[in-house]
Amino acid sequence: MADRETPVLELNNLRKSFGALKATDDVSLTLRAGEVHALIGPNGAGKSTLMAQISGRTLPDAGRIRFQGREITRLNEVRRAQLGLGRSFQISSLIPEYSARRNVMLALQARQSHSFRFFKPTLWDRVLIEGADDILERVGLRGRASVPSAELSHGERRLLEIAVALALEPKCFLLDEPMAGMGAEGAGQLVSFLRELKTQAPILLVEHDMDAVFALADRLSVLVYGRIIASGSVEEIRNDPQVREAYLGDSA
Amino acid sequence: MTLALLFEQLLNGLQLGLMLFLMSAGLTLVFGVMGLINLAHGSLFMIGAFFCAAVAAASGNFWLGLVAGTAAAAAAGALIEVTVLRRLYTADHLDQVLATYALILILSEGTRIIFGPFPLYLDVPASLSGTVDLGLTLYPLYRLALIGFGLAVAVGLWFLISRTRLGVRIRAGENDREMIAALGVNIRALYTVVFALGAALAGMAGALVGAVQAVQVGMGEPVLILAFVVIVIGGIGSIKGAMVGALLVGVIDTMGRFLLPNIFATFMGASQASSIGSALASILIYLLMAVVLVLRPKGLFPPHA
Amino acid sequence: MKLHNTLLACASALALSSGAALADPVTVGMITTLSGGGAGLGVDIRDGFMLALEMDGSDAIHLVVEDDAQRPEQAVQIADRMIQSEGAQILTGIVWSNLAMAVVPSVTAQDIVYVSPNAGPSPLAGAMCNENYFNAAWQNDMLHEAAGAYANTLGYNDTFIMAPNYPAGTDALTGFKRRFDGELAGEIYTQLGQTDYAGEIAQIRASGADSIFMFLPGGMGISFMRQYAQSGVDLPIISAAFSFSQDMLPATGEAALGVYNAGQWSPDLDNAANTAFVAAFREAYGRTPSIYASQGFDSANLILSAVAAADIEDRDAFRAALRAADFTSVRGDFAFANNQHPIQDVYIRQVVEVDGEITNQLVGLAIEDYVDVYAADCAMN
Amino acid sequence: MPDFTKEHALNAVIALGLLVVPLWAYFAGEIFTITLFTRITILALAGVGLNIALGLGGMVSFGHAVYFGAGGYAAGILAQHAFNGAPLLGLSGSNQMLVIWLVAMAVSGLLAAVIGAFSLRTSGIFFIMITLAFAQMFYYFAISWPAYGGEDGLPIYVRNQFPGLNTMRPLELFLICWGVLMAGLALFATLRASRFGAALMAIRQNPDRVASLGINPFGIKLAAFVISGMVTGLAGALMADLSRFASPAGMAWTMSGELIVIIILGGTGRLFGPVVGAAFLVGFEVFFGGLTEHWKLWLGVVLLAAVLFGRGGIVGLIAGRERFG
Repeated sequence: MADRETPVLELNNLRKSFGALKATDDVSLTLRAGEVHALIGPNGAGKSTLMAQISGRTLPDAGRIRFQGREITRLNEVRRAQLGLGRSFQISSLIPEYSARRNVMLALQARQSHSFRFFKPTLWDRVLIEGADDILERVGLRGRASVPSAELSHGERRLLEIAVALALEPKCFLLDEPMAGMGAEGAGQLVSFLRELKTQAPILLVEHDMDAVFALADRLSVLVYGRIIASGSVEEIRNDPQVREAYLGDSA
Repeated sequence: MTLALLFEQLLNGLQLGLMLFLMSAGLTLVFGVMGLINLAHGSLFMIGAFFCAAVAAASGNFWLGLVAGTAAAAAAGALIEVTVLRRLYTADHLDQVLATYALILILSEGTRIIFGPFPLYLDVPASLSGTVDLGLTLYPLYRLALIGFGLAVAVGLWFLISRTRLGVRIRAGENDREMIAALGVNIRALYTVVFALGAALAGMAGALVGAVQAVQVGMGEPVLILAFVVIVIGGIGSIKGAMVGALLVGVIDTMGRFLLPNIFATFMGASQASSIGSALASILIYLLMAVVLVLRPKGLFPPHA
Repeated sequence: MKLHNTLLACASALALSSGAALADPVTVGMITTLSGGGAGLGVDIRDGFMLALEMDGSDAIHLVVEDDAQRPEQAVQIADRMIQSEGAQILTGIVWSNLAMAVVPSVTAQDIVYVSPNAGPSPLAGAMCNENYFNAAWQNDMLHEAAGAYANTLGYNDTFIMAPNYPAGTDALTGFKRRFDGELAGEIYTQLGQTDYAGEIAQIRASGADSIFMFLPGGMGISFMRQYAQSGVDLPIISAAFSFSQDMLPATGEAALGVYNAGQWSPDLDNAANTAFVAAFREAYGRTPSIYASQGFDSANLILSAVAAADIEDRDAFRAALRAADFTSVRGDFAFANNQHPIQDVYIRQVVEVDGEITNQLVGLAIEDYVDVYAADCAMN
Repeated sequence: MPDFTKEHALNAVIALGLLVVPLWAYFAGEIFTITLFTRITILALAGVGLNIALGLGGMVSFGHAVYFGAGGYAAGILAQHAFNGAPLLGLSGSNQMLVIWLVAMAVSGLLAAVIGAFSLRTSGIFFIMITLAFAQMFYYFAISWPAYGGEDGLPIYVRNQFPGLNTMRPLELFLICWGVLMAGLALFATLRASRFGAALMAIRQNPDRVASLGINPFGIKLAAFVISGMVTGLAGALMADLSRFASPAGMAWTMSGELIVIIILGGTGRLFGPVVGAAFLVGFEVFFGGLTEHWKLWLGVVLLAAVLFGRGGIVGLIAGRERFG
């Protein structure tokens, strides 16, 4: 585990505009080892844009991103993923025709960075198969391993997203609304699972489900119109008048 | 090499470019609005030429033929849109390629059955035959008319799209399909009209070009491929891009064919230079396309998504 | 198909036992172009060939005709099918040199006889000449050489020459230059299948030439002539018969009037066989025969003469019968050189309008008893 | 390990049928049937090549004819230099099929690498048009460059040789082509089952997802595109030997269209899809071509029906949808 003092992920003064719209406006943020840092904010606050910049899908106009002390601002998505940024998607984004098991196997193969193997059949590859089944067991999808992901229920797909993120054994998880579309029971299970997950690597969590956020987060940042208006512990944020006015007031 | 020759070649390039624009405009419009890649666009060009030649021969009037060719292509376009293509707007590009490839086979063989295996020839209308003195050089009046005609259609198209109700809907369709359906525009009818408009432009180009060339089955495909190059260069979905791309392709192709052999002749034998020069000239526009793609992968004027 | 083959097998067994006297037909496969821009040539070759069979009246030849659509790979396939499935022993009909180059060498290597009614690519006349290959038309260079020779006669001194950029085009310009003594005002190669000649016409206009030699076969020639007529350039044109044959003249129209073109045959060529041929062709098909029709007609008569004289199964005898060329050609004197290509006279024709029909008329003799230059490279004698 | 499915049974029947019919034809004296089946195997191999790019990787290349044509020219040019003894880039030509195959694959692979490097920067409709345009560029170059026949194409006077066999005999040539097709199919099956194939097929379905896993879609796609071009190029070399002719028409856009048709009719991404598609296309041409000269019209109608109503091609129709384990 990395030194507790250096943040695993560090954003400095990130800016991104689309025309006149400032989607990301001078955002700085850190994610430390062993914590869950939740990013909240109303719809259209720029959370997805920010996540895209962290994962490398889009590049910021200005500012810097460091990952494990290394400058990654200009690296593309593939390189960042290879360094250990594990991302799940807001909208389930799996390989639709692949079974749950193959989705996880693909992630395992990606982690081992051995995709240029032309001859050995994966379906006989015990390392991949058993590894995938172990992970599916952990998220509770073992029984659904051979079902194509397109045929899984919405909640199961969210779990599979987590399983894929797990398989990458990332140095940090970027989870984009993992609770979306889960029933109350499923959400509860997921919360306890994520609590266990953060011992493996820190989590940057974007989430609308406030119960889950307050249950999981060690720290919170509130994003409104592309700016972080407050950052701190759950208690601090609950009591921050600016947040109450700008955000919690809205949602109440 | 004289100024007169350069000037005449420039006019030739311009004329080729404007005819390519008529082809490309429909192709790019159909892609921009419906997201459809239509390989059978060249067949509509051919249909326009055949109907023009047949009607002009029967009536002795070229202009009647031109109207008939344009109308026949528009009708054929509307027909294939309603019967086949409408089902393919949401399909992937592969299905579109295959279906429109099948349409080429059907339309080409159908034309062969109706008009026979021999080429038809269409005379330049008497009022436009002969040459005009442009000072620097003599130039065929008909080709000059083609330039004027192409420019007029381009202006008309610009007016249609930027200044009329139909144009507003077309532009809306390019940006957001659900939106205009929600606004109560009959989107099916709109698509048929747009497709028929593109087909009419292709048919008109076929009829106009038919009077200087042979009208035969298969005449559409070389033009189709040039039109692809044009819209890839210009940016798929952009009318402005189609115009710029068409003029670039027309002028560069014409100039390349004439200048390259001359350039090569300065350092090698005349027949060798001519032979190698024209071999290279034939790939010049594809090289242009590759260069544009390296610099601007979405073409020169990508329409905003 | 099976039954058909068995019948053929029986027939040939019979032929072996009883000799050629028993009139079982020899299967002749005709691969020619019946669709696309070059269809006119193939149709005329076929019609001329069939007319000869009809006039002969015997059942000595069973003709199978297929369209190659001017595609070499298609022609190769048809040749395979005709030999392997139809049992053809003689092939003929190919219009285009590139198709001939694709088909002929492998066909002759299988000991099948090939009689060319049109194409005469130089390798087949020279180093690659073959005892099974007979050319009843001309070697490719011949008409262009004749045009070059006659351009001297006409006093042309500064000629602009052009042809499509493909081997037959290169050969055409080489052939013309071989006999032409004047200067060249320009030499350009166009794209094969090109339909727009505005650029070339502009260069001709600027070149200050006194005349034009061009070789643009099929639809290319029609397109060029029609555009040329509209261009305001008015230089005399000399060419080979290919762009001014009877099948193309109606489409080219008045634009072609006055053009000189070289050919080994003309509808008004004065000999009895030709007069009969032209009359019979007009009667049968309602149009004036083209040079291609005359070549198809001659090819058929050449084959008929050999089939009558020898058994096809005895290849040596059959080849000797073909080599004798014991038939009356509509072009007048006809004999084979050592490379089994014709020795013949080449005339100059001019496009004229007679009784409302645009046609060719003889104006002179360009070369007498022509033998192509490649014959020297042919090992046969 | 995957179970023995209906598709496996179908594949076995096709592979054997493809072998048995020409053997029967040989003893029945139906030589032309052998030639037809040789054509089928070669077109199928070309289709197997395209199937790697299009079926597995979802890359709709509308310019695969360029590799087919290039393979043919490799065979034609090497054979010509072997025939006339003129050196080629300082080396001698060759009339050995094994040498020619290697060269054909190298040349078409190199072409695919260059074209792919440009074209794979784009996707969707751009990719389709750009591959088409690049193929046209090489096509026009081939027809206007007179050194190797230009528009006339390049005849191969004597079929190239294969150790121990007489390639001039139709059956022996067929057996060579059948063997190469089986090898091509084995390559396809192996690739599809490999880690590489897993990544490639995933990229077809969701390239963004694959990138977020840390796999570079461009690299995988380019590699697949090159392998695809090589297999199609090999088929081109065989076709040149079958017709004893290397043709620029092999590079024409209609050939690219035909290859796509073969794959879609047979079943996109299915192992034996191209074989079934090629057999259908050749059979259709022979049968309907004998009935009417307008058979292409009917081919168009069948194709249209296949797109509008028949998903999954003939293999899909018989063996059902494909499942990925």
